[in-house]
Amino acid sequence: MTDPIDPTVQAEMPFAIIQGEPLSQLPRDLYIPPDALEVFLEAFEGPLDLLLYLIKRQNLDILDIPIAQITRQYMEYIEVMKELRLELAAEYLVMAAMLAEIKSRMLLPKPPSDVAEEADPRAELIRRLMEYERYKQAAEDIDALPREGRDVWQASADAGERKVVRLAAEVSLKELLLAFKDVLQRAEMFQTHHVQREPLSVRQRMSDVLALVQDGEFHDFSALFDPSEGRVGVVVTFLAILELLKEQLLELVQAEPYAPMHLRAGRGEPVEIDFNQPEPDFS
Amino acid sequence: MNQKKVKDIVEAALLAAGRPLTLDQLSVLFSEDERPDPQQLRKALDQLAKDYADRAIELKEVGSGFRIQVRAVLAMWVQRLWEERPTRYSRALLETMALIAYRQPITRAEIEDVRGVSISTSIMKTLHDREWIRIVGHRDVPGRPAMYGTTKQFLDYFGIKSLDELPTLAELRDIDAITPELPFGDDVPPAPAAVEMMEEPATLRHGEEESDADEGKTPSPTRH
Amino acid sequence: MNQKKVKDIVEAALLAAGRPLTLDQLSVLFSEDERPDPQQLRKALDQLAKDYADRAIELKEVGSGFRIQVRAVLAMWVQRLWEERPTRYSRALLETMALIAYRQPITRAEIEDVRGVSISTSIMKTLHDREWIRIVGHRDVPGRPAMYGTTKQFLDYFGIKSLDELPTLAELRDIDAITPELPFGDDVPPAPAAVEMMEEPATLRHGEEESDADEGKTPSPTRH
Repeated sequence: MTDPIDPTVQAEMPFAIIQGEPLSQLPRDLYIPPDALEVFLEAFEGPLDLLLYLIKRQNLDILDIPIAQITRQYMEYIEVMKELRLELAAEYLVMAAMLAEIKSRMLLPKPPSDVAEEADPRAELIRRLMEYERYKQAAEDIDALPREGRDVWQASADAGERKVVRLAAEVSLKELLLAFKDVLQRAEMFQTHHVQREPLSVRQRMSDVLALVQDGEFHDFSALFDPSEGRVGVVVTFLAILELLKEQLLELVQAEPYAPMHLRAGRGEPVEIDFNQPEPDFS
Repeated sequence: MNQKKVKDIVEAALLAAGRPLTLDQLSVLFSEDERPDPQQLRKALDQLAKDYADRAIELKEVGSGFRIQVRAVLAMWVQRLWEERPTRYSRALLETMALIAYRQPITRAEIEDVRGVSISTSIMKTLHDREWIRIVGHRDVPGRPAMYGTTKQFLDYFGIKSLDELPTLAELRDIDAITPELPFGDDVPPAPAAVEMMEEPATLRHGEEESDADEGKTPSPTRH
Repeated sequence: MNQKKVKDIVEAALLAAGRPLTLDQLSVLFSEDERPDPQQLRKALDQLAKDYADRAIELKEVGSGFRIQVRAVLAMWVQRLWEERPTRYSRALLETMALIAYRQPITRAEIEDVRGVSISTSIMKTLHDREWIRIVGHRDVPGRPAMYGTTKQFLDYFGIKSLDELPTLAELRDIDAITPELPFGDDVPPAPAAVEMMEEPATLRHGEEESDADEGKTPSPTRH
């Protein structure tokens, strides 16, 4: 593949560019596989990656690294990199030091009694190599998954114009009641309430009656009552009308005693009849 | 390349592109040695159209080429894809709504009095648009402010027959205790109740089965 | 509503949406009185999958729902629809992504620890911009570094339903199996030819160790 590699994700590559440097400059005894140049150009993902490369290229078991040999090869690569004046990430030098230390510990003669117990000096390095290798492999596996836009595509069909509709919010009755409770508490209405019986249906009926008379016309008083609602319904309407009259939202007109009464929306004019009743007592 | 493969590639391309493709655009998808002639491409398109005869989609030739489109008969369902999720109502809106329900007819100024803050016009507009409130009259004071009341739609939405079914102020103080008896708590309001205005609230109040729900409903202080 | 109609609506919606849809999202396309139960929806999806068996497309469940996608076997033709080649990601990015996917929640320092090199900020930015990773919390150590995890978009992009479907992670081999190295054993100038070296490990790695290595696959990725 000759696909361009996303440039934004390449910044950390330490050996990224080697141009026109002849291979003959490399030390003679450096282990160079036939496709080494290609690998050089590909660059490594860090010292662990380089070490893994050295191990894999020689088909060595990661659990049995000939440390002196690998160390020398590693150092030779580092030298080449330096010769080629490539900027070397600090991690490579840290690894070089670590390898040198392991190598020297391997060379120390061990007291015979301790042979079995003492941890192999290579253990930590091997652990890190194996751990890195797992994720290196996992990255390749993920890269091989069928990917949207490369291997598979979301299928879509034309569905005409998209008319975006905004839906109304859902509210539960409990939410509404809790809101009311809060606002009443804030207004300290609980303290000032009179205990009187005013079914909410009267309030609702007040709205209904008011809405009815909004046309500004006179309405026959008796027409506001619906006998089919039964006695309770008639009482509710009556209470609503009384309350509206008291609040001067309704105007009651009667031409003469016992003549039909008419109602219309209040107009701020003096109430035409003497509405000299006690406050409605709903209880 | 066999005809089935040509058809598959044509279908794949049309669905992956999500836009109309011309015969030329389809043709260049094939490398030179396998490229079908225009006749073969036409045939593949014909076969696709036939494959779709009993499906949700159809092949259509439009100005800019061939496209696969969803059948118009399914538009009413597909349209729901573009419905936007509603935002939740604000506390201010709910309080305003509650005050209108309990204290109707009530003017905006009166609501503001109780709440102690002014009400934004958008709240009143939302409640109107939702058809939960209506103007039921005008208060006879300077400016003749509108008075608001609830609507039938309001009752339907909250699944109550009349405002009587709302708890009284006294009960509100102990709202959590009465919750189980009323259709609260449901995030989605219950199905609208039957259209029965004021049908004998008294019997409900005294009926035995309903006694739990309706007890304490009688003292209903709402005025000052 | 009959099963055929349910299937048609599901197919129409999946193709019209142009993105994966969940069962819930499919369900709300139907009005309440015609809404199929989840079982019916599942059945419709199964039928669709079967319908597509011999077609250019397939039904796939990914992180954020079901999607109809063009089959990978047709990629080489479909790719030609676009002039741009699909983005290739660097090994550094993919390895970082793998560590986040398998080891989440994980901090940047922990990723660097395993990879043995520092991670450029541009890699983290790319992963964020693509919405493949997100900050899922902060490690309770000095500096409170961010911990990263994967997103649904990551699953969608790589065509898997959940992290369980990630390729299995190789098992760590037992570190105690290190072959003891004799002191001075490799001090002899080695630099053997490649061919010679290739034969040696086979003899070293025989018997039990070999089978260990071959079975070194865990059933599931390490996750928290």
